[in-house]
Amino acid sequence: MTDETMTDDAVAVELPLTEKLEAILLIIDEPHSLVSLAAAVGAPVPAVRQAIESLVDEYDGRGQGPRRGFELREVGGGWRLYVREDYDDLVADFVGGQAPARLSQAALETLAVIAYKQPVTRSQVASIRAVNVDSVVRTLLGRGLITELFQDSETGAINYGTTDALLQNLGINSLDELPPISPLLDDGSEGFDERIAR
Amino acid sequence: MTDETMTDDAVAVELPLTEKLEAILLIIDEPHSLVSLAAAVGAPVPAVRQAIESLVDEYDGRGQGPRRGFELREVGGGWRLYVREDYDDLVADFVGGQAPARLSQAALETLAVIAYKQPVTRSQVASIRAVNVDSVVRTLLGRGLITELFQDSETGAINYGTTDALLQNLGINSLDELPPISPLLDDGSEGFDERIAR
Amino acid sequence: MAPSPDESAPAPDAAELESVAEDASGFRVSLSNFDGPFDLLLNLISKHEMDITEVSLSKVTNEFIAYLRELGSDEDLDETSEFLVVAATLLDMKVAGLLPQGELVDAESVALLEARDLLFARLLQYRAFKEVSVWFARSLQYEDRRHARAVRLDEKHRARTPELVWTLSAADFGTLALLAFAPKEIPTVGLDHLHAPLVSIREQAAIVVTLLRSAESVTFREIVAGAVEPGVVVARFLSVLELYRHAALSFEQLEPLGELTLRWSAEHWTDEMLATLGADYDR
Repeated sequence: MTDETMTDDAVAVELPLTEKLEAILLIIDEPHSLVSLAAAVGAPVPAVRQAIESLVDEYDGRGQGPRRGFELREVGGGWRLYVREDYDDLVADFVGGQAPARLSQAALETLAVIAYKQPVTRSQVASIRAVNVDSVVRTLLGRGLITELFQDSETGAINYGTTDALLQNLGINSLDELPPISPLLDDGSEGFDERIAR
Repeated sequence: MTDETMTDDAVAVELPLTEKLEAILLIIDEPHSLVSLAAAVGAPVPAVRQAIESLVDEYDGRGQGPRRGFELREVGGGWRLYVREDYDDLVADFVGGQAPARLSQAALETLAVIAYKQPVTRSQVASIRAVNVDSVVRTLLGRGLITELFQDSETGAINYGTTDALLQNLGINSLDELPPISPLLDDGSEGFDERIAR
Repeated sequence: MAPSPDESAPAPDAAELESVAEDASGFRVSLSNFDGPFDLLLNLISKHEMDITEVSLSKVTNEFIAYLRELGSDEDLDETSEFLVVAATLLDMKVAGLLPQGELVDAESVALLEARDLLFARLLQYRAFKEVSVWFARSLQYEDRRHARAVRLDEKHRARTPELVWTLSAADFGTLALLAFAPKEIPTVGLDHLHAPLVSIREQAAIVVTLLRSAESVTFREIVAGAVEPGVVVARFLSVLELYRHAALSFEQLEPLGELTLRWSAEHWTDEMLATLGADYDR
C-alpha cells in the first residue's frame, strides 16, 4: 500500500462494494436499476452487476454464510430486497392488514390489452373488448398500473401504457417477460382498427 | 428425516429461526423487543435472543460469511436493522440526490388534497387524483408535511393529515385559514368517488 | 359439425330448448357476468364445445339474439349497441349460411365474408386477451403476497436531505387545491354515430312487395337500388327469402352469379301476411 491509499477518497474506495450496495438497498423503497445503484455507490456498472450477483448468491445460501430470510430480486427494472418467499405467510400474519382489492375480470382483461398493445387509446381498447372501458381505465390509473403516455396531436386521444409499478406487481422485470400471445392477434387487429376508426 | 417431518407443519418448523427473524426484521419500521419478535416467529424468548445474537455476529462479519453493509442494533429496548455507520455519508449523499429541494407539482397537488380532505386515506387521495400516490405520500411524510393520524379500525387503512410544518410554510395559524374551496370540493369529489368505486 | 337434417334435429333441439329455458331464469340475474358481447359469444361457443372457427352459426346466433332481448332498454345504451353490432353480424353470417354455396360472389357477399372474418378475428383476439388475463390475475395475486422492504428513512438520514424550498402562499395553495380537485374527466367520444339505425324486415318487405306487384318482373338489383344502408339491403334480401317461403314470388337465375330476376306469383296474398313475415328473426 502506498501513502495515497490513506487519503479519504482512497479509504472510501477500500470499503467493499457489496457492503455499500447493501447500505443503499436497505434504505430504498422501490427497485433501483444497476445504473442508479452504480451512481449511488460510485462504481462502474459491470462491477456493480457482479457485486449484486454475489449478494444474490450469498442471500440464497450459495456463499460462505447461511441462507438469509430475505432475498434480492430484480423486479420492475431494478433490484430490491424482499422477504424470502418461504416467510411471506409469517410476515403477512405479523403485519396483518387486508389484501388490496382484487381487480375485476374486466380490469384484468383491459390491463392485458394495454400491456400488449401499448401505446393504445381507450377507444382502441374498447374495440378489442367490445365494451366501454372508461371506468376500468380509471381504476387502473388509480392503482398506478397504467399511465397516460402522450396525447395524439391530431385526434387528442390519450395513449396509455403500463408502468414500472405494474411490472413490480406482476413480479417481472420487463415487458419482455409477459407470456407470448397468439400470433393471430396482429392479423385480426390491423384490419379491425381501420374499420372501427371510421 | 422421519415421516412426520414431511407434513406441512413439520416442514414449517424446520425453517431456521434466524431466517424467520430476518424476514420480520426486513419489514419493520420501529425497533421490536425480543418478546415481540418471539411472538412474531412463534419461538421462546431465549431461543430468539440467541438467534438475534448470532445474526448480530454474522452481520458484523464474525460468522462464516462476509460483513454486511447493515447491522442489527438494539435501540430503546428493541431490535432493528440499521445502515452500518460507515455508510452514513454514502446514504446521505444518495438521499440528498434523490430528494429535490422543491416539491413536484404532483406532490403539491396531493398535499392540497390531503389538506382539504383530512383525515383521508391514501386510496381516497388516489381516487381523487386518479393516479397512484404511494411514493408521493412517502415523500410528504419524509418532509414532515403530513403525518399518520390514525388507523381505521375496520379496514386498517391509515388516515393522513397535515402538520404544523405545513401551516408554517403557508404562513397561517390554523387550517381554518386555508382559502375556502368548498363548493367545488363537494361537487367534484362526490360524483368522482362513485365512478371510481366501480 | 353434426348434420342438422330433419330426422336428427328434433331430439337435440328439444334438449336444448330445455337447457335454454333453464338458463333463461338464471340468465337475467347473471347477465352482468357477461362482460360484453364477445364474452357472451365465447360463453355460448364454449357451452356447445364448438371451435370458434367452425361455429354452428344458427345455434349460437339464436341464443345470442335471445340473450340480447334480455338486455332490455334500461341497460347502458353503449353496451347494448355493441351487442347489436355483433348480433347483426351474426345474422348476416346466418343468412349467408342459408344460401347455396357459391351462388353469391358479388360485392355484398364479399362484404359479408369480410364481416365474418372480422368478427372471428375480433373474437380470437378477445379470447387471446381473456386467456392471458388469467396469467395476469395469477401473477398479481402471487406478487401481492410478497413483501418488499419499504421502510421509512431514518431520522438521521432524513435530516440530511436538502431543506425544502417553499414558495406557495396560502392563496396559491387554495388555487392549487382547486386544480387538484377538478374532476379529471376522461374525455369521451360518443359511440352513437357507430350504430346503424334498426331496420325492420316487415317494413322492407312491404316495399319489396309493392315493387314486385308493380311490374312483370324485377331484378334484385332494382329492388335494392338506392338503398344506402347495408342493413336495408340485408333486410330486403331477407324479405325476398321469406316471400319465397310463402310462395309469393318465383325467381330465375340463368347462370350462377347471374342476374336474379324476381316475379310476383302469389295466389292468395293479403297484406295481413306482412305482419307475420320474418317472425323467425324476432326469436
